[in-house]
Amino acid sequence: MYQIKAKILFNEKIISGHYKMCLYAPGIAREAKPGQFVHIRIKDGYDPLLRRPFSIHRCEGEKIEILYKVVGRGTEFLSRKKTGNEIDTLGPLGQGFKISPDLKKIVLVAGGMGIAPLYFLAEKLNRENILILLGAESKGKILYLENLKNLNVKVQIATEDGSQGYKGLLSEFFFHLLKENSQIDLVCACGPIPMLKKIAQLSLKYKIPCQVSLEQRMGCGIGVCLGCTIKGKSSYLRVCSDGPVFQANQIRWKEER
Amino acid sequence: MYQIKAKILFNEKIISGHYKMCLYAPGIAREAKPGQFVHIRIKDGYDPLLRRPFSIHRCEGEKIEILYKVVGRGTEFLSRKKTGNEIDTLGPLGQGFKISPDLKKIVLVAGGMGIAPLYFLAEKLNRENILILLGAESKGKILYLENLKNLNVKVQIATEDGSQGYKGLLSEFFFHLLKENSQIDLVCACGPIPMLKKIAQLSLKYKIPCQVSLEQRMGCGIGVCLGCTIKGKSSYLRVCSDGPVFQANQIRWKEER
Amino acid sequence: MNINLKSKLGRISLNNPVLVAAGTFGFGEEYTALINLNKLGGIITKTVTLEPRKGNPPPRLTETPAGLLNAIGLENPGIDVFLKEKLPFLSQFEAALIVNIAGEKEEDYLTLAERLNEKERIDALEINISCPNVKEKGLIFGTDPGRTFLLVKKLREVTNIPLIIKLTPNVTDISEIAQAAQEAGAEALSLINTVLGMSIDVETRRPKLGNITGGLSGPAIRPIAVRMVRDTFQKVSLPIIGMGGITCSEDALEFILTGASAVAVGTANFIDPSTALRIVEGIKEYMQRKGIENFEDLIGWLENSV
Amino acid sequence: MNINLKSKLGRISLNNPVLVAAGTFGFGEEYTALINLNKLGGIITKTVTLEPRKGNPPPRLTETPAGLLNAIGLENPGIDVFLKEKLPFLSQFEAALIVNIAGEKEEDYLTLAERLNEKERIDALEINISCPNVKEKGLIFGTDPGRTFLLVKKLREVTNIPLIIKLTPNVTDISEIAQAAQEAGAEALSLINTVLGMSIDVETRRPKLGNITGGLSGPAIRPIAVRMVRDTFQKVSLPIIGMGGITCSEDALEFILTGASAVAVGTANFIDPSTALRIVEGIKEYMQRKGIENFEDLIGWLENSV
Ligand SMILES: Cc1cc2nc3c(=O)[nH]c(=O)nc-3n(C[C@H](O)[C@H](O)[C@H](O)COP(=O)(O)OP(=O)(O)OC[C@H]3O[C@@H](n4cnc5c(N)ncnc54)[C@H](O)[C@@H]3O)c2cc1C
Ligand SMILES: Cc1cc2nc3c(=O)[nH]c(=O)nc-3n(C[C@H](O)[C@H](O)[C@H](O)COP(=O)(O)OP(=O)(O)OC[C@H]3O[C@@H](n4cnc5c(N)ncnc54)[C@H](O)[C@@H]3O)c2cc1C
Ligand SMILES: Cc1cc2nc3c(=O)[nH]c(=O)nc-3n(C[C@H](O)[C@H](O)[C@H](O)COP(=O)(O)O)c2cc1C
Ligand SMILES: Cc1cc2nc3c(=O)[nH]c(=O)nc-3n(C[C@H](O)[C@H](O)[C@H](O)COP(=O)(O)O)c2cc1C
Ligand code: FES
Ligand code: FES
Repeated sequence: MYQIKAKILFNEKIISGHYKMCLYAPGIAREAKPGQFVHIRIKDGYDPLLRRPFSIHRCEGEKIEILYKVVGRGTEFLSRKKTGNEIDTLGPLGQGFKISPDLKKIVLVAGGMGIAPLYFLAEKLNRENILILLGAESKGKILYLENLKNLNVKVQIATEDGSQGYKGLLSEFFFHLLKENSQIDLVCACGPIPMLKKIAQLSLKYKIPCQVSLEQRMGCGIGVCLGCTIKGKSSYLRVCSDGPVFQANQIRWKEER
Repeated sequence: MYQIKAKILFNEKIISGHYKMCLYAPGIAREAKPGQFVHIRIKDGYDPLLRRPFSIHRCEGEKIEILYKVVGRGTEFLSRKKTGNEIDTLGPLGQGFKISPDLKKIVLVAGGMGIAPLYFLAEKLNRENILILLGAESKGKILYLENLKNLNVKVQIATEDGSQGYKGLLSEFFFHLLKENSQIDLVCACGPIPMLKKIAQLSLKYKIPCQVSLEQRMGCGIGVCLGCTIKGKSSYLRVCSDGPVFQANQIRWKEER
Repeated sequence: MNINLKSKLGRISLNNPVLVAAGTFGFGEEYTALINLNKLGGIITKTVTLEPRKGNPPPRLTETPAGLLNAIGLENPGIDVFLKEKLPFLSQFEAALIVNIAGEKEEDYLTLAERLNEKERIDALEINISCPNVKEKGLIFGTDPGRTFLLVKKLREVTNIPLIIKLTPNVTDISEIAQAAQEAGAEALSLINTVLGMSIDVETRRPKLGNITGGLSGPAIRPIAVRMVRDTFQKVSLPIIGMGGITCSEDALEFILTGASAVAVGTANFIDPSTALRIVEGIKEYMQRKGIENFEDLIGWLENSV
Repeated sequence: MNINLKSKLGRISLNNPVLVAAGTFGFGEEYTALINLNKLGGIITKTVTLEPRKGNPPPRLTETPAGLLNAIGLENPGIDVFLKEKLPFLSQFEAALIVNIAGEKEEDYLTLAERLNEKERIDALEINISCPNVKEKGLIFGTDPGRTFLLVKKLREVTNIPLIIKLTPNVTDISEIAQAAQEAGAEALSLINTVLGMSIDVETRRPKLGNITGGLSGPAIRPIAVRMVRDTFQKVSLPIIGMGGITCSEDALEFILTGASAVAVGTANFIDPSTALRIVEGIKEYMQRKGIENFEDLIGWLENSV
């Protein structure tokens, strides 16, 4: 775990409202595992006050990348940072995906920004073994398709308005896939809670192991404040240090909305 | 009085830590009088929370200029604004210098940033009738000498370290001038409180009318909150609306430090 | 959709639920150059006292994180000047007119109320029993339910004007004081006044305020204010004017959904004089979006389950 | 110049006056990866209770202007796990070790104190009578001088460990509670715990915290905390640990010049884990600049005239 002032190597818009930032962070790049995150101090002062967590999206040599969407003050400010600025970065944090090398068919389910950690995961796995399901509202909002094609992995798409691929929710699409295909060894999912809930419940029903990457408002990011908990089966779980990646059966899905 | 989103036409460093900003503000430019100020919202959000007051330093056509020194978070942020940004500006505010046209010898005493409003005043007066005294720590910190020379006014200088002009405090220099010269009709001064106090007390002693431009932390800037008061002879006076320019004899100098 | 923004605080009718808070709008004169006062739901005046008050020594303001610390000390020209010079001006607007008063002792409040009693144009008196910046006993009323009860009761006897009691947050249980005010016949409650605070300049080793301590306002105190509105709304049936750190319609709606029947904008007037009018528009837009026609249906409209 | 940073809180000796506040540093394990715990003046643990506590339903945190609203609900593994798993780890550092405890009723506090009594390495107990986030009676002790007195008195009888009483700001007069703690034999006081607050998401119309209300911390509350340190310092002679919104050495010095003998860093640990250590350096630099050799000369070192 490192706390460093990371230099911004670039910070570019990829599609409207979505950005990719590359940081020079050798220690973090060396240690990071797919599913882990960094906790970033957007700026000095107290507006915003707290750090903001972002999944590590890629590591290359001494560099890490994050992929983020502007949703509020913090990410808005982040999007205006310039190459050469330094940014206080804490990481790598949390528990990533745990994948045994003998798994032959892994489905990665990415809703919207969910692609951020799953792309990193895809890079680390054997391309042959994975299928990526991407969900978005519409064609124009599909993130990262080009890069995935370059990665040479199988990708299938669902859009809510049907402008590309399956028409409907990603979880419905996933349900069809499950029904047709009983050979899945593992599902790894990241995206909005309602989607994750359905993916998890379907996987559990079909008895397929499933790992999900969850989000929660964070304080410390390192397991100290007990502020980022979610309801687990027997006790509260810290998203920052027990997760953000959990086994789907650890979570009490009924109480998530 | 206008509240407008003024476009920044330029925002340049003039010497280390000191900046000049030019705003497109037709209404304010039309009405502004020397000694008045604008109240600027540095940025949205709450860090900093309040507006910041700056003397109007020049008006030209539909543009106004302010001259400012970086002393804290607000001015630091201001210095990073770019041409084309818009900035919420309220003004012109307050009471300016009041000068009857028949005065023949007016001395303008400017300590440091005090030149900001006095330059505007100098521009509006008959060049022949004025003498400007500029005070600074050292030669390198004298503000605005070039422009004053272009204005074609008499300028005399005092530096604390003697690197240019008189060696010593501006108020001492002023004292020498007073002793040599009994023909002064009016003194207009702006600068740090200890300097103003001495200039005011000397002027009063020599029975020369004196107007001073004062500063105080401001809330509303328009006379409502009663937050910016200073001690006047009989009651508290609001710097924002009873001033910022006061007759020296309105102020209870003993209690200023 | 036909949006109806009217709100009632007991007998007080408001064209819309957005007021300006005492001491942050003076007596209205200065702001006429910047905004249309007719569009405000109501104007609460600077506190008026029996005698003119000079206020506290400067500095009277200092900024704190997301907050403003003030120690004005109730500087005001006194009731005579108010009646002669300020009231006629204020009387010309459509906004509800609420006159805030404070006294050093009970009789001061009573005399003030009597002198304001006859003035038709005044919609209500706001009774400031909560100013933290005066050395006299002002605050004592506001921290003691018994004294609050007695004061309001006596005021109720000398005047028929609706009485709004302005409460201090500097108490263990604000709902106790609120209850006392209710039992004594108050029409409505205003909360919160500023939170006691202080700040030091560590270089000069002096307090940043001439009065040493002051009252904290602004966004910093909003969560405290919302919580106190909740405590009060749960235990007391009087309508509430919510205030404390409101800067935009979302902030205002936090108070309204929690139970406030109206809101007042304070410190934000200094930052952006158009805040109150922007909030009126923002509430309208919210009601449109949520399909609510009558403002009063927003009051306390929180989801039950959490 | 030879700067001496040592400070004393009654019988408790600190290598330097900068501690980390309860609940913001866990039991120290996580921070060892980031900072040298030996350089802290002291570590105050997360509150420990008799039984393990699950804490409140999520969400437990939300940001407010310059503040953090939390409703953790004293989640902790209970005294047994603390003694077995946490204490040995914490015992290895040079920083003073202060164990924060809370109970639902008097006997809980007494049992906890007895069980911690024998542990040589513990420098003091911090008695949390001020947590706003538990549904039980915790808060009642802290808002009532009589109950505070009785609790501290009984604790004083069952243990010889120095007792630091942690006070709540959610009271009309904090110095009253402080006085009660002093009379009952407390060694020192910690103030302030968080300020009760709440916040609403106006789109979902739900409170932003699972527990509805929470405790406000961070820079927003600093002026309130400094003011309470002043009230207490003026009326009570016990040494004070000041806390509430401290993020840098200037903030810390505000408390110290006002009368605190030590400070604790809370929320700022989350923002920058090196905050406490930077403050130690900043205080040293300030003393050098002001020509003060002994830290204790800084305590209450305000200019008399204002
Ligand atoms: C482990 C983890 C990994 C994440 N990875 C990414 C990522 O790779 N890319 C990305 O774009 N975002 C990611 N997020 C979410 C990201 O942290 C938030 O979008 C960001 O903190 C919002 O900051 P803001 O100041 O812009 O928004 P705010 O102004 O703080 O909030 C705007 C809105 O977003 C909601 N929100 C803010 N933070 C969170 C949060 N942590 N969880 C849920 N809702 C929140 C708020 O409730 C509010 O409605 C991740 C979050 C976690 C916990
Ligand atoms: C009528 C008027 C006209 C002014 N004209 C100019 C001008 O033309 N050019 C210029 O550079 N500055 C001018 N000032 C001062 C300017 O407003 C402050 O420097 C500015 O507000 C500082 O903001 P900040 O956020 O950078 O500093 P902060 O971080 O707020 O404060 C930094 C330091 O400056 C002190 N300070 C801040 N504001 C004031 C103030 N209003 N009065 C006294 N001390 C203060 C603070 O106490 C603190 O020590 C004027 C002030 C007034 C009242
Ligand atoms: C500068 C200033 C002056 C104030 N004067 C008064 C006053 O005279 N009477 C009063 O009842 N409240 C006064 N208040 C309190 C406000 O009316 C309001 O209750 C408080 O500021 C909280 O709202 P805000 O956070 O929106 O400012 C004053 C507040 C400020 C900031
Ligand atoms: C997330 C969080 C958890 C806390 N938990 C405790 C606790 O368990 N016991 C306690 O006495 N105080 C607790 N506090 C209060 C802090 O110790 C401190 O008194 C308060 O936060 C004010 O300091 P700050 O503004 O520097 O955070 C907690 C504060 C926060 C923010
Ligand atoms: S963010 Fe603090 S424990 Fe997870
Ligand atoms: S700043 Fe408000 S009265 Fe001057």
